[in-house]
Amino acid sequence: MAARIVQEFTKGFWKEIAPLRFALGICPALAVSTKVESALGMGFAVVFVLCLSNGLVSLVRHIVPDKVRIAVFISIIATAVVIVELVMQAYFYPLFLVLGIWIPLIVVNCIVLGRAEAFARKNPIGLSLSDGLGMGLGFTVSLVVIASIREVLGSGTWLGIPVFPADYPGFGFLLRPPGAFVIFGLLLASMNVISRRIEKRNA
Amino acid sequence: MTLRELIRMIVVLTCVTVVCAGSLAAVRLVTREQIDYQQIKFIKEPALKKILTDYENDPVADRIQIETGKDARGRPVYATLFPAKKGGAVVTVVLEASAPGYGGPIGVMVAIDPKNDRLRGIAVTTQSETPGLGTKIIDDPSFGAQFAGKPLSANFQLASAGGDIQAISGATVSSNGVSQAVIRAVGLYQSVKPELKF
Amino acid sequence: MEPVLIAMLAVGAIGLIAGALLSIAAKVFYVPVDPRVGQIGDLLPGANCGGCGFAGCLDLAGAIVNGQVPPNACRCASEEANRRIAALIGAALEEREREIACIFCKGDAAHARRRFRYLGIADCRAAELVAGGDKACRYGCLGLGTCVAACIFDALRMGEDGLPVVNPDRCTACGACVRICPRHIPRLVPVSQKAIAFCTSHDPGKAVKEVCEVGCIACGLCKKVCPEKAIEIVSLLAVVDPAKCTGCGKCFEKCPTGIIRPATGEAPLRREAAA
Amino acid sequence: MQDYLLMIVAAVFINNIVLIRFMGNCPLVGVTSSMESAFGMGAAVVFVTTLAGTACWIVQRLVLEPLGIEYLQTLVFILIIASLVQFVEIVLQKTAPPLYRTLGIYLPLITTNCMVFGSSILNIKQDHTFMQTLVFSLASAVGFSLVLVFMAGLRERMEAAGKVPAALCGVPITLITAGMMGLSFAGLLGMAK
Repeated sequence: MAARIVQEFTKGFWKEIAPLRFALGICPALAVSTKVESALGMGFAVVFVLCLSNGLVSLVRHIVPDKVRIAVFISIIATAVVIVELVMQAYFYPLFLVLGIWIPLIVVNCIVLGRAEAFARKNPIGLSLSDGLGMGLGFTVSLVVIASIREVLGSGTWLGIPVFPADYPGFGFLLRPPGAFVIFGLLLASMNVISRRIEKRNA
Repeated sequence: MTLRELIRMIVVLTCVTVVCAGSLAAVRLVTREQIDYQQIKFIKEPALKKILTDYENDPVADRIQIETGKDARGRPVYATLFPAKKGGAVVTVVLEASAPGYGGPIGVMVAIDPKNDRLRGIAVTTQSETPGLGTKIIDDPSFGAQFAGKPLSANFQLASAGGDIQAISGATVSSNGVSQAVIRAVGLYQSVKPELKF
Repeated sequence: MEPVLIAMLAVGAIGLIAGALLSIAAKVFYVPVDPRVGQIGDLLPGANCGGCGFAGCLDLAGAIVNGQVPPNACRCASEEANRRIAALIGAALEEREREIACIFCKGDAAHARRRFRYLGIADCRAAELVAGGDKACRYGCLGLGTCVAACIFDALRMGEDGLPVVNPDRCTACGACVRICPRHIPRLVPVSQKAIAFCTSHDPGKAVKEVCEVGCIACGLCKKVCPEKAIEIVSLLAVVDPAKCTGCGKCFEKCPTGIIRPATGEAPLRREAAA
Repeated sequence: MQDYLLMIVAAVFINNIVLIRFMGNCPLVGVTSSMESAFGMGAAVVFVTTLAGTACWIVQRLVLEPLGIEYLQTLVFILIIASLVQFVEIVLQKTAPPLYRTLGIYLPLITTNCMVFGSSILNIKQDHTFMQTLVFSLASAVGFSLVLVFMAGLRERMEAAGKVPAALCGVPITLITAGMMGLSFAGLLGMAK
C-alpha cells in the first residue's frame, strides 16, 4: 500500500506531468508564468485545490448518483477554490492581485476535474490524496520551469533577484502572450526529444 | 429513470451545494476582517504614507467606519476614517473623497488635525487626467501645498469661483476636481465629527 | 450565524432549482435511448473510422438498432463481433464476403511517364490540383501516399517502386483509402476474386501506350480468350466479373501489357517475364 | 451603437480571448486537428457562452448582490454553467437531433472550458450592462471560434505538407503557431481599448 501511494505521488512529476505530457491545464500555465513568484503562488493554490477536491470526491464517491456526478464534483472543486480565494485575499493580498481572475479559473482547470473523474472517483482517499499532491506539485514544477525561462530571459531576474548585469535590455517578447505560446511549444518539443532519447536507450 | 432516482438526484445535489455554501460562508466569516484590512491596506496605505509623517500606530488597523446613509439598494454606506496616533493621542485624521475631474473621478486623501480643525495636507490617490497637463495636480507640489495649514472654515473653491485656491494654468478642470474633492472630504468630516471621540 | 444561513439558503435554492430543472428536462425531453445502442457500441471496434458512412461507431450502433443498416454494416468488426451484434438485435446475419483494398494501377516509376517534376506538398490531393498531377496518365496513381496516411489500421505502406502496397491481413476494408484518393485508385474487391485488371485508364489504347507501359489498351484479347465470358471491356477498360471468373489464368498469359493478374500473390510483369 | 461595434472588434480581434487572455487553450490543442471538429466546437461554444454569460449576469445582479454573497460567485457560476450545458444537451437531443449529432460530443467538453466561465466573470468584473454582457459574450465566443477555425486550417495544411520536424509534431507546433497568430493579432493593438 505504501509503495502504491509513493508511486501515485511520483508519477505526477515525469511520467504523467499534466501540462507537459497531456497539454492539460495550459491556460493558467501560460497566463501566470511571467514571474516565478506568481507561478509558485498559482502552483500552490492548485496543489491545495487538488488535494482537497480529490480527498472529498474520494469520500463521497459511493453516495453520488452517476447523473449528477459532474455537478457535485464541480461544486466541491468550486468550494475548494473559493476557500483558496478567501485565504489568499486575507493573507497574501499582493499575490491575489497578481493572479486575479486566474484564481476562480482554477475551477475549470482541466487537471482538477480530470483527476476527480479519472482517479479520485475510483480510488480510496489515501491514494487520491497522494495522486492530488503529486499532480499538483508536477503542475507547480512545470509552471516554475516556464516562468523561470520567461522571467530570466524576459526581464533578467529570477524570483525578483537580478541575474544579468543591470544593462540587460530584456527580451520583451517572452513576457507578452505570444511569447508564452512559443516558449511552451519549444519546451514541449524538447521534452519530446528527451523522452525519445530515453526510450531509445532503454530499448 | 424512476421518480425515486430523480428525487435522490435532486436531494444529493441540493445537500452538496448547501454544505458547500455553508462551509464557504464560515470561512468567509473567519477571514472577513482580515480581507477588509488587507484590501484597504494595499490600496490606501501608499497614499497614507505620503501625507502622514509622524505617527506610531497602524492607521489601517485602527480605522473607524461610520455609517453615513443608505445607497439605492438600501444597504448602509460607510465613511472610513484613518486616525494617526502619537503617544496614545490622535494627532491626525485622514479620510478620502472623490470628485469628477477631466478624465474621470479624482480621489483625494485629506489629512485633518482634529484638535485645531486645520488641514495638514492632501494627496491624490486615483486619477485618470491627461498626462502632462491634468497630472500636474500630482506633479506640481506647490498646488497641493496650498491646502496645507488652512483652517477647515477656509473657502476651498478655486480663485475663479471666489475661493482661496489658485488653479494650475491649463488644468483648470483637474484643479477644480481636486478642490471639490477636498470640499467633500471636509464636509464629510464635519458631518461625522460629533460621533468621533478621541 | 445569519450570513451563513443566507448563503446556505441562496446557494441551496440555486442547486435545487438547477437539479429540479434538469430532472424535469430529463423527463419532458426524454429521448428513449435503446440500451442496445450502448451494447452494440461496445462491440464495435471504436476506431470511429467512418468507413460505414456514419459519424462514428455509436452513430452506426444507433442505425443498426433502428434497422437502417444490417447488423454487419461495420466493415472492420470481427465476424465474432458481427455475430454477437446480430444476436443482440435478433436479426439473422446475412453472410457477406470479406473485402480488401487493391491498388488499381501498376504504373510505377519505371513504367509510367511523368510530365514534370512535382516538388510541392507531398499529398496526392495537392498534386492533383497542380495541373492535374505530374503523371502523364491522368488516371494513374500519383504515388504520394495520401492513402497510406489515411489508413488507421496500418494496412498500407509505400512500396519502393512508388506505388502503395496493401497488407491483406491488416486491411479491414474500411474504405478510408478509397474515399481519400483523388483518382480512386484503391478499390474494394472480394478476397476470393481471382483475376483483376489493374488499371483505371479509360483512354484509347494509343493514348495509353504513349504514357504508360503497363496500362489497359482495351485490345480485347482477354475478353476473347476467357472461357467463362467473365471479362468485359467497359468504356475502353477491361473489367473482370468476380462471380464468373474461375481463375483459369488464360488471360494472364494473353494480356499484352500484363495488367490482368491474380488478385493476390504477385505474378511477374509480362515484359519482365519475356526479357 | 458605435460602442458596441468597438466592443465587438476589441473582443474578437484585439483582446482575443484565446491568444491574448489565454482562455480556452485546451480545445485549441484538442479539437483543431480537423476543420469539421473546429467548426462544431466553435458553434457549440458560441451558443453556450452567450447563454451562460447572460444567465450568470442575471443571477449575479438579482441574487448574489442583493443578498451580499458576491464571494460565492465562483461556486454559483460554475453550477449554472454545468447545469446549463447539461440542460442544453438534453433539450437538443430531443428537439434537434441533427444539431445534437454535430454539437453533442463537444458539449461535455465545454463545462470545463475556461473561456465560458472566464467571460462570465469578465462581464461582472468590467461592470457590463445586460446588453453589453450579451454582446461581449457573443463576441468573445466568436473570437474563440475564429482562432479555432484558423488553427484547424493551418494544421490541416501543415499535416499535408508533412515537413514539420518530428519533435515538434502535434502539440508543440500548434502552440508555436498560436504564438505567431497572437503576434499578428497583436498588430491590431491600439485600435481599441
